[in-house]
Amino acid sequence: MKSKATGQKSVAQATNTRLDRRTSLALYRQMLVIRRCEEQLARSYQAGFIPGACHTYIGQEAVATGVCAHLRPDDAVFSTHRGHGHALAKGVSVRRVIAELFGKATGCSAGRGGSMHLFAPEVGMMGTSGIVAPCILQATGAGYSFKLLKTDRVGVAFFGDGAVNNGAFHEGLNMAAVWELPTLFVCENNMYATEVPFASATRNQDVASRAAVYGLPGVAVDGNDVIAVYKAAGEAISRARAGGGPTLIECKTYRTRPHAEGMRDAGYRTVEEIEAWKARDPIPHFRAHVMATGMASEDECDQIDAEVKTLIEDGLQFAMDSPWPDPATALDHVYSTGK
Amino acid sequence: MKSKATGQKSVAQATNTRLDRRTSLALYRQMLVIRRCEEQLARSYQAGFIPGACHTYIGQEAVATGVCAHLRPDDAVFSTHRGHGHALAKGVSVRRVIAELFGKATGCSAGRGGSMHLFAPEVGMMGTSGIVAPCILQATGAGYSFKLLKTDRVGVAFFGDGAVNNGAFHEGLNMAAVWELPTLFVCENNMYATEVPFASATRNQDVASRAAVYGLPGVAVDGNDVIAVYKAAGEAISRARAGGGPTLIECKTYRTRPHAEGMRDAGYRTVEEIEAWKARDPIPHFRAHVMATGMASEDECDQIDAEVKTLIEDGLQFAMDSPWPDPATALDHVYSTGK
Amino acid sequence: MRELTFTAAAHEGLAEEMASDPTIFVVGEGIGRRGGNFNTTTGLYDLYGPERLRDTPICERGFVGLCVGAAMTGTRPVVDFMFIDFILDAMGELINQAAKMQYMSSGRLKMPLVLRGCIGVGGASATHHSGSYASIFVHLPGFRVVIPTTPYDAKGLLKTSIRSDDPVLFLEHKSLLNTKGPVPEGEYTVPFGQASVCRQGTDVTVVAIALMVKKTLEVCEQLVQEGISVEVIDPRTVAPLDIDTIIESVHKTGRLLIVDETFAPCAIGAEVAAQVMDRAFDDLDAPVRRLNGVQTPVPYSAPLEAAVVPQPPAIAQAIRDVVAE
Amino acid sequence: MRELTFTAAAHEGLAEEMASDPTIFVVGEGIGRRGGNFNTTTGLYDLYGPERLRDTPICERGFVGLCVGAAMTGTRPVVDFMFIDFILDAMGELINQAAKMQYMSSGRLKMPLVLRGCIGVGGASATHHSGSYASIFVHLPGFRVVIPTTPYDAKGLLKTSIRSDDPVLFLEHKSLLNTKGPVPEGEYTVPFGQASVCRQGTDVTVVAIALMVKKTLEVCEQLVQEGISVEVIDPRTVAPLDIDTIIESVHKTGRLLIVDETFAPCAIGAEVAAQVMDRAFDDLDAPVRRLNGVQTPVPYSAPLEAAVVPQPPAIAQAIRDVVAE
Ligand SMILES: Cc1ncc(C[n+]2csc(CCOP(=O)(O)OP(=O)(O)O)c2C)c(N)n1
Ligand SMILES: Cc1ncc(C[n+]2csc(CCOP(=O)(O)OP(=O)(O)O)c2C)c(N)n1
Ligand SMILES: [Mg+2]
Ligand SMILES: [Mg+2]
Repeated sequence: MKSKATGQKSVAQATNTRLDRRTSLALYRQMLVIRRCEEQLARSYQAGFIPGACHTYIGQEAVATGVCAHLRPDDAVFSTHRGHGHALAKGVSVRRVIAELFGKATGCSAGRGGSMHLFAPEVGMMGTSGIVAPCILQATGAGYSFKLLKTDRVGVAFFGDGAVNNGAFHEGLNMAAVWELPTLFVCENNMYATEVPFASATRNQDVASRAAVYGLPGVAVDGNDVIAVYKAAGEAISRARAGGGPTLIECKTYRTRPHAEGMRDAGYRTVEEIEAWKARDPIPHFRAHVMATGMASEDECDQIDAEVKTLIEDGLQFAMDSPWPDPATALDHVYSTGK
Repeated sequence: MKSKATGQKSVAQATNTRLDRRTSLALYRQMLVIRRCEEQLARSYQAGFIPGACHTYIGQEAVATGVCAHLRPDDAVFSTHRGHGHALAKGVSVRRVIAELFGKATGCSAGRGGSMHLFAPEVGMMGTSGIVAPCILQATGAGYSFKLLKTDRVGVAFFGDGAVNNGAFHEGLNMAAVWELPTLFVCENNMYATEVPFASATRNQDVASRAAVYGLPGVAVDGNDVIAVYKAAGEAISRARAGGGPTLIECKTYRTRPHAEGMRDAGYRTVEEIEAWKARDPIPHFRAHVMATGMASEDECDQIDAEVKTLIEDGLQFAMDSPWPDPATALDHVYSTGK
Repeated sequence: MRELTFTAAAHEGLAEEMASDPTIFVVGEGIGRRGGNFNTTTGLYDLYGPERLRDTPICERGFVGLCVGAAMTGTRPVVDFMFIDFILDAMGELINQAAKMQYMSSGRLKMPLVLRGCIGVGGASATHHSGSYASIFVHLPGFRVVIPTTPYDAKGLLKTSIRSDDPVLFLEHKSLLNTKGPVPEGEYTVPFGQASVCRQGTDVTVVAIALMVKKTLEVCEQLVQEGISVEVIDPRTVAPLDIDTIIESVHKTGRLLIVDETFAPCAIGAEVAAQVMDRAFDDLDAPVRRLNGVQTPVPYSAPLEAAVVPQPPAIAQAIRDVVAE
Repeated sequence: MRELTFTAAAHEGLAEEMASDPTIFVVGEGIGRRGGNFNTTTGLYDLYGPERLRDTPICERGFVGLCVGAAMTGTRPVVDFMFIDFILDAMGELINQAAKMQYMSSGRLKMPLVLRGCIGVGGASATHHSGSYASIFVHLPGFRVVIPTTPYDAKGLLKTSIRSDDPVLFLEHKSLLNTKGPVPEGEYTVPFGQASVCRQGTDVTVVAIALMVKKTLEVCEQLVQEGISVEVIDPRTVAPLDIDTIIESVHKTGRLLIVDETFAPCAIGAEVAAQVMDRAFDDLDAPVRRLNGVQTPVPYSAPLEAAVVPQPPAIAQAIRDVVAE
């Protein structure tokens, strides 16, 4: 069993690890797609195009990016209310994400879901959820299927610190450990559940340490360091594919925007804290790393930035132009038989 | 925080601790009352006087006895399907326990409950439960009340190893720890949940070790050693009364009869295992200790045995003679207003 | 009389009860300093601190179970679910524990437990934040189920709920929270089991639930123009249900429609229909009709969301249809 | 034809399906080597091992959530709850997750999930082992609810349940488990949504649920002596509900009684009554009546237990009363 200490050591290693150019640029690009898409969604929310909730992933992009870089379309991701980043990183197009938040028929959930219900099983995005914690159990179940079916596919749950004190965490991790399921548990510990600090919800804020209780490896990584996440997830996913069972990865990170658009940003946390984390923004940090290591020039990075800008503009236009769902379809697919 | 190691040391200490004569005889008597009452219930079950389930506590008497010896009637105990021993130790009379299992109007639940629903709030027996695990949360809630009401009362949950992998364990212990509630969690680890071995339900069978995860003290004791249980519970309850918060005590013990009367005893466990534990029977062991330490002579012990025998015979006769509940009362007390 | 919003009126009820009874405490996520996602507890933390305004981890089952134990031992918990959808993880603690403790203890235990949260379809809340679930708690013994629709009732019924020794579901439709209405200054309560006849009429009785009361009242004037006089009844509490008031009205009108945005099967409308048939069959000039939301999870997008719950034109049409029979 | 018990017939159905589809697995407590508290899986562990007969920790929410995820990813879980009462901790996973996945994914996901367990009052099981809860799942969209009453139906409907891509509640009344009945040797299934007319009659229709089918049939001969001819309908699946068969019968008899041991409010009886009134008002010669268990937790002691559910004399009397109106 890997100890937390080992896990932390692997962070240190990770930042020294050099990824190849191709991987690096892909990670950079993916984080930027998420960031720009979220920024666009925040603007669209303010402009009134998003009728429901909108929880952005800004500040946490390194997590989804670093983990999903190892996943294939037939691996299964189960996510939360803060799931845009997971969906994008798992391969859902910007078009279909924006269109979904707009409530359009072309959205990845055909307008049925919005921000908290992004479904694209064709690329292994098995859904985000408006309820905290079920994703943990469902990813465990995906692991169960993949083991029973004798494949090397993996199930991945993304969840916040808020889910850690929920019974589903306890039950899910225990079952995954005792049955050695190919499941990856990714906790994005951003220190708050809405406005309630993690510190007031538990005496033990060290999430990775909890893995040992169930008998699975627990690793804590800097969730704002995409290389660290990439490295830890890579190890865990290889182990899972090889039959080595589940892993818990705690990514220590921060959301720099309010819990949801339209909510207040501070009050429950200090402006200094927010600023300190903004200074640790995973994207410029990694961009600088990419350039410093000579993997890409500033021009090349700018080029990616421009492509991403176009991609988001295209996605927005697509969402704007898309039709509304037909009310006559409101009753479709409640049952498998159609009725 | 007390470590598990400390906890185990306190076991060792405990067996060397000499209790006073009065306490010792009370513990002996209490264990014997439970044992003889259970034996009677088993016989009555076979004779057809108990229409529903009957889960005996035989082999585990030291746990309820050692813990409840420290409790006052205004402390609150919440228990499980295997709760006869807890009820008796908390002060419910043999008469009312036997009558309840017989389904008589004079039973502690007026015949409404049977084996799995023993209620006597007037002595702090807040109920046994046919559902595994809610007792953990309810005892946490009692702790919440007692703290809010600024009393020194404590809430106590008894539960089996089977409840440990349930989300209620996780949620309850976390809340009790973070809010420092006067609650005692007593896990009776008898190694099986019905016929499923604890070893196949989790990779971590060391229940006491789990306390650290939530930031509360965890202690493992020999649950067949009433002195060890008495000592550990005493410390934990004093701490709780003094505002020092909750404790988890794991009592390693064994049920020597089937899960419930009428079920098979072996098949899922070996006869050797059962016999080995029978050899560790808490009652003769403690009787020998009492005599060896000169606290009571064999005659005095025999005298207690005889009193207990009479008590059980009286309880049985009482149950036999008691009336059935009046069907016209079946709808009473669904609501506080009576309607 | 002064006007308050539904939220402000309910808040006042909670604040008054907490001031007079120190054994009341509230648990929920963000109900401490934050004052609640729906401003249910604004300002109370400053008065009463964390023990009585307890921010919880996200463990609905856990804190409901805790509150069950607390209610058994001398305190009076109020669970603030924010959205009532989050109650589902706590169903075991409610159905098998809270609802049965008084019965199993032959009344020696009480269960003063309030379970409050927002219900209803609206505002693109999507399928995990649009539930109601009232009918489930009506089905099962042991619960009181309160669905106020005016600020006056919100305050008066919340006070009654907090004082009740039974587990009470207090369900607040999110589209009613900002509606205003008269609320007197002084102390008052509204009892359980008394329906309110919101509008007198002679041709047809409409029993409407939650937001549907407002939507039904909106179409009544139009129907008067058409010569249809509608009596509108808001049960206010669906357990206990004031069936007498409904039957009295049906005795007068001979026709009954139940409008409820939740799912039809085995719901309040079916229960009212069955009871009215049972007790007033001969009064009925036409079959009792129901108008419900459609049998599907609640979708997000506006055109879909609007299609799954009764809208005023559909309500008006359903009333016309019942009258035409 | 050979006779099997209800349990043996259902077991055969499960065994056949597991033999033909390796993606089916069962989870539950003691369903591995032990073969299930109610012998639901006897012998299957030896054939298929722990991965397909999975003994679980006592974490109903957890293993139901696991099965939801499994059903989304290519396998076909069967959850064996032993007693259906234990389903309550998993309500969130069922109502908000299992029942909504197909809808939210516009049919791209399937949810082949069977939830089986024993229901019903009897044998001094007391309040935590006597529940039914069918009406809750009928109320909510997304579920199939199956309540077989004969060995033939138990096998045929379990096979249909396992093959269904919807979440199915498969509810087995514990007092029916040992009843015997004919079961053919060869392959067959029983479709959802087809009621069975267990007894033909002309004076009154009785729709009975679960054990009440048997109890009702027991009194029919006596009633014939009294000149009352009873038609007894067993819906077999209550979601979907075969209302057409019921209405056809009421068209003939003009009278309807629903007998269900579970709580009356917002239950299947109310739904049947409301639908029959809605669609066959003019056929009714008397109001539809319901006979249900009383609205209380289930007590343990025999005299109390017998008092809370309909017994044959009460059923006979309710039938006489409906006919007399
Ligand atoms: C079961 C449940 N309870 C409450 C909520 C309301 N809620 C939505 S998000 C949230 C906080 C989640 O915090 P965390 O898991 O840390 O994720 P983060 O928002 O920080 O990404 C809460 C309480 C919910 N969605 N589900
Ligand atoms: C929630 C729930 N699931 C399943 C059961 C069925 N059941 C009754 S006792 C039991 C085993 C309990 O084991 P444990 O907690 O170790 O207590 P023990 O019987 O060993 O004293 C089970 C599974 C139940 N009562 N409640
Ligand atoms: Mg968080
Ligand atoms: Mg055990």
